[in-house]
Parts: sequence; C-alpha cells; structure tokens
Amino acid sequence: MSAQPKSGRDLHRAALAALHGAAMALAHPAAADTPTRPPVLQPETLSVVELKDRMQPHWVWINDISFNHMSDGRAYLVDADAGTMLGMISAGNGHGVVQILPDGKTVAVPATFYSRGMRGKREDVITFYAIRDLAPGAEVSIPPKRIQTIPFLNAEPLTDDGRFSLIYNFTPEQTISVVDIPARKFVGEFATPGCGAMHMTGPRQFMMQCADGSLQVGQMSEDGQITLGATSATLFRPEDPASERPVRIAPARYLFFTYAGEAVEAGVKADRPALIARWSLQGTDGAGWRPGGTQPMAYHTASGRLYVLMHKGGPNTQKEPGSEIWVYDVAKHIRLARLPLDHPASSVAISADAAPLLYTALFGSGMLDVRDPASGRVIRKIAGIGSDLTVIQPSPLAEATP
Amino acid sequence: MSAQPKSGRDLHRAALAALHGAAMALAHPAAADTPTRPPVLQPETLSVVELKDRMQPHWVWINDISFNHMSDGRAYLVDADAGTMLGMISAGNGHGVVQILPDGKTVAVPATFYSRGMRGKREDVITFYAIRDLAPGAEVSIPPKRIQTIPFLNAEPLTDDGRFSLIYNFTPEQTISVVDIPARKFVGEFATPGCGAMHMTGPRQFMMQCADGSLQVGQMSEDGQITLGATSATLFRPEDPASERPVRIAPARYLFFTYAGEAVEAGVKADRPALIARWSLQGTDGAGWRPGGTQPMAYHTASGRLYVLMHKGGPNTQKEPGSEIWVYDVAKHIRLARLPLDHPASSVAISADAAPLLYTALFGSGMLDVRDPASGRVIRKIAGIGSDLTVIQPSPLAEATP
Amino acid sequence: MNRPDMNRIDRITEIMARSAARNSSRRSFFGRLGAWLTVGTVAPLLPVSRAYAAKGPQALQPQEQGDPTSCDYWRYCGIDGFLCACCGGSASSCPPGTEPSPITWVGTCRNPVDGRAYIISYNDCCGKAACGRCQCGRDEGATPTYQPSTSNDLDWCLGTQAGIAYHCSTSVVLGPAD
Amino acid sequence: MNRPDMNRIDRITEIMARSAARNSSRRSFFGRLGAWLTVGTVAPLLPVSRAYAAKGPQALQPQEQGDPTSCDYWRYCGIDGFLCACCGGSASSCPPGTEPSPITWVGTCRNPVDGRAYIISYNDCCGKAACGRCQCGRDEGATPTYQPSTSNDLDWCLGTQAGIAYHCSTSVVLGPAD
Repeated sequence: MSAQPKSGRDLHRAALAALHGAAMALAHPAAADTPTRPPVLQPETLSVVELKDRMQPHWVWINDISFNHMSDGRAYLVDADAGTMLGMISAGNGHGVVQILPDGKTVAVPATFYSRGMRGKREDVITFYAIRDLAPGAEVSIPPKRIQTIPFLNAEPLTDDGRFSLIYNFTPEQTISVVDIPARKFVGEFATPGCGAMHMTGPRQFMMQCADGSLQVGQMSEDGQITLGATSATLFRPEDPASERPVRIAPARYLFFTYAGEAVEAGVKADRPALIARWSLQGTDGAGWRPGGTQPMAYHTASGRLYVLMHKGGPNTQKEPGSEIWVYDVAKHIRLARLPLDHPASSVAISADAAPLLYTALFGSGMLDVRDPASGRVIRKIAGIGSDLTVIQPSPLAEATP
Repeated sequence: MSAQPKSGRDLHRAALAALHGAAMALAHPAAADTPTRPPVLQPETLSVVELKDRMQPHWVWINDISFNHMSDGRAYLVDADAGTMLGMISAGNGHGVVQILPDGKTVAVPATFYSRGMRGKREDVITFYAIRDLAPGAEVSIPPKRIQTIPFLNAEPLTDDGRFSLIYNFTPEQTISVVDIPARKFVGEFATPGCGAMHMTGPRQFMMQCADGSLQVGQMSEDGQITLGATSATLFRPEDPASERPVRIAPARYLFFTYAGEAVEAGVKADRPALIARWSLQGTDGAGWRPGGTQPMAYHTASGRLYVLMHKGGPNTQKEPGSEIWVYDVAKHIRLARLPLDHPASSVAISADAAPLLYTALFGSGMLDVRDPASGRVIRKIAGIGSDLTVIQPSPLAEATP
Repeated sequence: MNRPDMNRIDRITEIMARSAARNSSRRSFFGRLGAWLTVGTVAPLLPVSRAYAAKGPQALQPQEQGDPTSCDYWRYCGIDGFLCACCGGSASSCPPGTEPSPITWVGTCRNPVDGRAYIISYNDCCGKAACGRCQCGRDEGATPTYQPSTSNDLDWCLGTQAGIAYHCSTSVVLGPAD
Repeated sequence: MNRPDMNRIDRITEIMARSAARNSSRRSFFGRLGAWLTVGTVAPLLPVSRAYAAKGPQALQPQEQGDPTSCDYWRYCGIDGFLCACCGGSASSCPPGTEPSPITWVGTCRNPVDGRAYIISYNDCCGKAACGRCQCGRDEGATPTYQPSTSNDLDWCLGTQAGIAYHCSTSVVLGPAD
C-alpha cells in the first residue's frame, strides 16, 4: 500500500455528526408515531437456518449435474411435503451422489476439484456434512480417479451399516477406493478389472457388472479390504446389455433390466452370483415400449412395487425419458398399472415410508414432480431446482423423527 | 492395488485372434469395393485447430458471467463475419474482462479460483493466452482481492502500450493491483480509497470515479507505481450518479453518462480532471427514455459516433435493456438516428475498423447479434454463446493482418 | 447532497452505532473498519450483521403482509439476486450452511402496511453456488459500484470467511428511515 | 457373441494395431495399455488418437455430404455431447487450446454417400468448460459404463493431461467397419 489516501475528512466529519444526532434520536424512537399507526417494525438480526438433526421421510436429495457447467455440480435437499428447498451442497466437478448415512444425520459427498476450476491439480475428496447445518466438515482425500459419468446410485455406495464408502474409479483402469466412514480415513484402492458398479448384497459384500455380461462378487473384510469373489456365467448378451441402474429388491437381490426391457433378477447365494428369474417388462401388450432415462426405476420395499419409466421407442433409446410409469408387482412379475405422465420424466424415485411419495424429474427441466404413486397424479411441482437433474435420493428413514 | 485381477484370458485370446485376422484383412482393404462405389473414406488423424496469430478486425470477445454458475465464467471468441465460435477460455469465479494486448496477439485473463470450487483457499491470477492456441500459458499471482461485480471494461484495464495491467480490488478497501505485462510480474498494490474504476487518460495516467461524485487522477511511474493526483469538484449529484461504464472519446477524454441520461464529457488537462461538456441524451424529444444495460454505450472513433442502448423507463431502470439504439454525433452533441431493435439488448459494442459491425447481446440470451451500424438491421445472429453475456470486447486492430 | 439523502445516511450511521454497542463479537470487523475510516472512505455507512440467532427461518413481523418468496414483496425494492426465502432461508435468514455477509449495501423501502420507509440491509448469504431460485432485480436506490454502500452490483460475500460464492440475498429490516 | 459384433471388434483391433505401428509417440499410452491387457480387460479395444496435425479445422472428405454442425450428420450416430464443429473445431478437429482425449469409445455409422459402415472414434476435446453449442444425443450402439469401449456416458477426458473438463466431442473416421 503505497499511495496517499484520498482525503475523506469531510465524509468522516459528517459520519461523526450523524452518530451524535443518532444517539439523540435513539432516545425517542417512537416520538413520530401517531396512535392510529401500527407499531414500528423492529430491527432484525440476520440468522442462519438450522435443520432437524436427521432427514425426514419426505426429504429428498437431488443431483444437478449442471451439464453445461459441470464444475458446479449441486446436491439440492428438498422437503417434498412442503414443496420447499431446504438447502444445497456445492459438490464440484462431475457431482455424483450424496452418501446418506443410515441414521440420516450425515451425508458424505465424494467430489472432484481442480486448482484452476477446469484445469490444474486435481483433488478428489469426501466431505462430511451434518444434515443440521449442511456446512462442510471433515474431509478425506481419496485417489483422484472418481468415475466421471452420468451419475448413477451404485457408482458410489455405502455399506449398509454406513461403515465404509466405496468409490468407483475409472482411469480407464477400474478400481474401487474404500473409505472408513467413522474413522474419516482412506483405507485403500482395489482393482476390479473388467467390472464396475457396486451393488451391495450384504454387510460386507457387493455384486459388480462386468463387460462380458457376467456378474462378479466383491467381498470386504472388516477392515475394508476388498477381494474379488466368484463370477457368474454370461447373463447378458452384447446386443442387449443391462443398465448399471438396477434396483435392490431384497438384501442380496437386484432387479436388473436390459435396454430392450428384459427384467433379470439376480443376487448372491452362498457367495456366488445367481440368476433368479427373467421376465419381460413389456408383458403381453407392451410391444414397442422400453425403459429409459437416467434413473429409470424405483422400488418400494414395503409394498413390493416397482415403478419404471417407459417410452415408445426402439433400439438405442435407452436414454429417452419415459412418457408413462409402469407399475409392477415384482413377486408376481405382473404389471399392475400404467400411469401416464403429464410430461416426460428421466428419473424416478419413491420414498421409503408406508405412505410414499413418488418423485420424478426431467433432465433439463430443473423441476421435481411430487406424485401420488397410485395414480401418478402430480401433488406438487417444485421448480428451480438446478437444471440437469439426474439422481434422486429419498430419505433412508421411513419414520419421522424429531 | 491389492485385489486379484479378474481373469480375462478369454477376452485377451479373442483380441489376439482378432489382431491376426485383421492383419490378413489389411492386405486386401479394397477387395470388397465394386468399381461403381466411391473410394473408401480415409482414416483420419484428430487435429487441434490453431488460429491466426492475432485478432482480426471482426473478431470479438464476449464475457459469459454465467450468473447461475459463477465459478464457471467464460470468455468466448467469435468471428462475427463468419458467424462462428472460434474458441473459449474458462476464466473461473466472477469472470471480468480479457485484457487484449495492443498487438492483438495475446490476452491476459485476470481470474479467481478456489481450491474447493466455491470455497477453500482463494487464488487470483492473471493467465496469458496466445490468440494462436488459446492455451493457458504463463501465470502471475495477484492479491486475492479482484472486485466481484457485474463486469465492466475499466475494472481491469491495460495501459495503452500494454505495459501494465491494472486490477480494481474491493475487499471493501479499494486498491489497485499492478502487473508488469512483459515481465509477467506483480508490481504492487496501491490504495485508492473512496474511488474506483480506472479510465486510462494517457500512457501512465488514468481517471477514477469517486463515491462523492468527483473524479480523481491516478499517475503511474515507469516502473508501475501509482500515486494519487488531483481531484475534481463534485461533478455528479447523489440522486443521479454516473455509470462506471463510460466510453473513451479521445485519448484523455471520456463521455460519462448518468442514470437519468445526462452526457458528461470529462478528461484530464495538465494532470487535473476537467469537466468539458454536459449535454442531454434525451435531447428535445426523448423525454421518458433512459440509457440502460450492462454495457450501454459504444463509441466508434473513426466516425465520432456514439451508440447508446435506450429504453422507456423512469428512475431505477439503469439495468434495463435497451429497446432502441440511439446514435449521436459526439462532437456536435446531436442525435443522428434512432435504431429500433428486433429484441432488447443489454450490451452494445462496435468494431474499430472503417466498415464497422455493431454488436449487441441480451443478458440471458446466449446470443450475439451482428448488426449494420447504419440501420441496426441484424446481419447475423450467433446463438449458443454461453448464457449471461455482459462485456463485449471487439478487436483492438482496425486492419486485417495475416 | 440534498436533505433526504442526509437523513438516510444519518439513520444508517445510527444503526451502525447501535450495532457496534450491542455486539462486541464484531470487534474484529470494527477494528478493520476503524482502519478503513482512517483512510476516509464511506466505510462507516456499511451495515453489519449481528450474531446468528434462530434455527428455523425467521418469520415476518406482524406488521407485514405479502409473499416473501415474490419479487414484489415490499422489502425487496432494491434487491438484485436470488431470494433466500426461496432457498431454505427467509427474508432475514440465510439457508443452512451459508454464511451471511458481515457488510453489505442498504436501501430504503416503504412498508405498505404502516406506510413507513425502512432501511433494509441486503446481506448476501455465501459459500455455496447460486441458489438459482426466485431471481429478482428491482434496483431502487442502487448506485454504481464506486459508491459501494448503496450498490447492489457488488458481490458482498467478499467480507465472509467462506469466500465470494454468492448463494442468495436477504432483506433485513435495520430500522425506520424517516 | 454374434457375427456382426465380432466383425466390429476385429476392425477396431486392426485399427488399434495400425495406430500402434504408425505412431511410436503413443508408446507411453501403450505401455499403460499393456499393463491393463495383463489384467485382462477390454482395454485393447479402446482407440487412440494420432499426433496432432493441421492448423485449421480439418475438412470433410470428398465422399461425404451433409452439415457437420447438425446432429443429423451421419458420423454422429452414436454421439452424446456438444459438436466440436460448432465450437471452433470440426468433426475431426479439437477447438483451439483443448486437448484431444487419447482414448475414447467407438461406434459404427453408415455413410449415406457410399453406403459403407465406418468405425467412428468419438474423442472428446478437453480442458475447457462445456462448449454449450450443438448438444446432440443419438446413442446408436452405446453401452453401459461397465462396457467402456462402447460407452458414451463416460467422460473420456480422463485420459488427458488437461484433466476431466469436457468441452466437446469429435467423430473421427477410423476405417471401414465391414
């Protein structure tokens, strides 16, 4: 600082005079009020909102990948009952999911940053946010290898007990980073060549999908080390691959679906991947319809119902949004309903509670639709939630808590 | 890496077999072609475009502040003759201007970065980009204090000879950072209390606008040190302040304009700020009209013509886009024309050459309009140029060069 | 300077003085402000936020009417940005995890219920990307950036620990302007 | 695996082999690829860009017709992203200052002029923010991310020095697919 200050004596004097006058005015603040007027508004103190300690059943996280501004990914937290935005987390380049801890009190957010925004030194970290204050807390460094893709849930899952975080890396070598959540500590990186996506099938077990159409088991030790387990036969043909966006229909079982609309139930039995059932989403009268979108399926455990975004279309339409939601009884492999949508949706999710809400969003719309799962009817629309919505993550808690 | 690799022997074998087969096919690449078919397309080599060495007269830089994603500011380079996007620079948080060196061969880009995208450690730098390759080159660290505002040209000007870069800091202390451009070196930070914006009035001299409505001279030494010079009387009343977006109508003279539409010509004479003329943009028949927008004025030196975005509106409409462009002869203080626009514009600029193009943009539209300055007629529209366009910076070169 | 302007500056200065007396935790800011005063700028006219208080979004006062998630709401007469009331906060609360700007600009708006003009402090909430909801631009009384104490073109997050990331804007009643 | 798929993999492998022979500057990448081969993935099917060549945007070949700034252009049958031809590049050129991804995914598109199917390499251009122009999604032959060599959902900038910032996508002719 080497320049002479501009003379501000006059302004300074004026300010001091004003202070003096203000002190006098302060002694009679209501003097000017007439009896008929309401009292003067009170001076306010700016506050910062704090939320409840844990997620409520109809709170939901939504990913905005911000496709045109991918360094500025956001996770929005919305109250679907009130139709309000509760808060937001800025989650850097190629934002994927928030990892909601089982108690609903904390989210761990894997994120990628560059020292110069879009270039420079890359750092990948997991940052912990308490639901109460949504402020960045502890941070764990992980290898700068997080997969950069259109987000899907099981690219970055937690173990069911919230003990470990698993991060799918693609460089293009395929590996998994493991973080010890309670210890806030990186455990290690484990190669999973030829396979990706981690679908949890037990407390320390998951299933991966492999390029050759098989499934492979991953086993975790109590200290977070991963070893590769058994591989299935080829379950999916190259002409009709399975999406990496299945739903979990039992603790050790998933419903996969192919681009053409085959439902393939598979799980782990005696530590081996096992095919359980194959059936058709089209059924007998659905020819020409396919599942599609960014998050095409949702499963409601309590009712055993599956909700699928379906559209009319042929091959290569796997990203097309659904114009209807088809509802299935998974145990019986039958369709229960076709719910036409007022506008297409590319993501669908459902809350976990007994009186669930169905959530849909269309990539590019910046709007979350809250729907009645029985009819598909819109209960409310919540607009202005980012732009390019992908993954919808309802609360893991089915019961309201204080 | 501590997991056993998945066995991929089968795939590996298949790949080797394919390689063998491919070698045989390669010996007869055209065997399947019939004589009537055109020759097979040649395998291509992916290249990277390089531009001409220096900006051409109708090349123009456009700031996209990306208001909803301010960490992802962009500078777009457009060829207004061809109607094409030539390239882009990612310029971080609160992108302002590109500092175009007088030879048109290099831009220096002041930018702000955070270690965690939107938070963490702040670093402000000036990065040099050759026009030829638009790749980030040398970087100079500057104090992390760059003003964060709706961009305007003279927040970050160069000296006329391109020797020094001046950066307006606001923390809220007001200072100027100076960078030696040829040396790629930070020179120092200089306090300018109560005043901001640096309007160059000579090789080592500029004028600032002060909060009390006065103008103040800043003097630079040959090694880049700033000392504060003379201050004018109060030229602008608090009820009708002058925009910080004047145009330079002579080497040491600017045309300022107030929110209400007064034109105030002021400059530096004998190192003192001097009022030169006052006149009205409304003239005799323009009552109810005001200048407005993000870059409301452009001046074409060769013709002495001033182009102003005007709208119908009262007080507090200084940000409203213009529905017309009013054209003035600055020497005579008269309006020459009113050019109605097909849609409103918030920024206007004009190329420096003898056959100029008029550029307009509307904040939020992501579109640059290229117009005939005589009629305002749209020659072409260039769409998809970011979203929230603010500062338009035409080439400093009036002559085409190889 | 005409009389209404002097009144406005009087009131702002008064409120600043009250703030200072009430809130010793802002001492470090006032230390900085002191230094700034020395160099003679308009710094003392910039308002200061008080200590953070409530948990839920602060409610409106009984003598107010209207929709604080609408740009038309009376307090927003000078605003330019996203309404915190649409982003998890309220007209006088920042959304969770954001940091209020300790300094900012002020405007004067008239409350239609009581007919009085009030000084409104447009503190920004900072440290997260733009909220993106309820973008409003009304600009009453806003001045250019070189007159910062009444300018809404500045990113007032510059005074926070969180950094310059602008999330949304509040409109806090500081006191009557008349 | 049915016959057409095997053909496709044959052709890709052939082109990889030719690339390797022609371009020793890619040695470091092939070193890495070798290691990857050892662990038995589909890595050898990933195509590789060649050395950077021309200055201006590369023109189309004479046996092509159509508008390379349109999503309908024949080469873009599998694309998902912004067309480099709208961003200062071309169908086979990256815009100034961006870095081509050395590895990427491939698809097969039919050139309507000669009726032949060609293997197209959809290299990304990297290191600057999204271009934002000419966003196209056609997805022919695209597979899930765990089948990377034919997946357009991956950000292929991962292989660059510049980092993961995705700017736009090219569609480079590698050779005939039939």
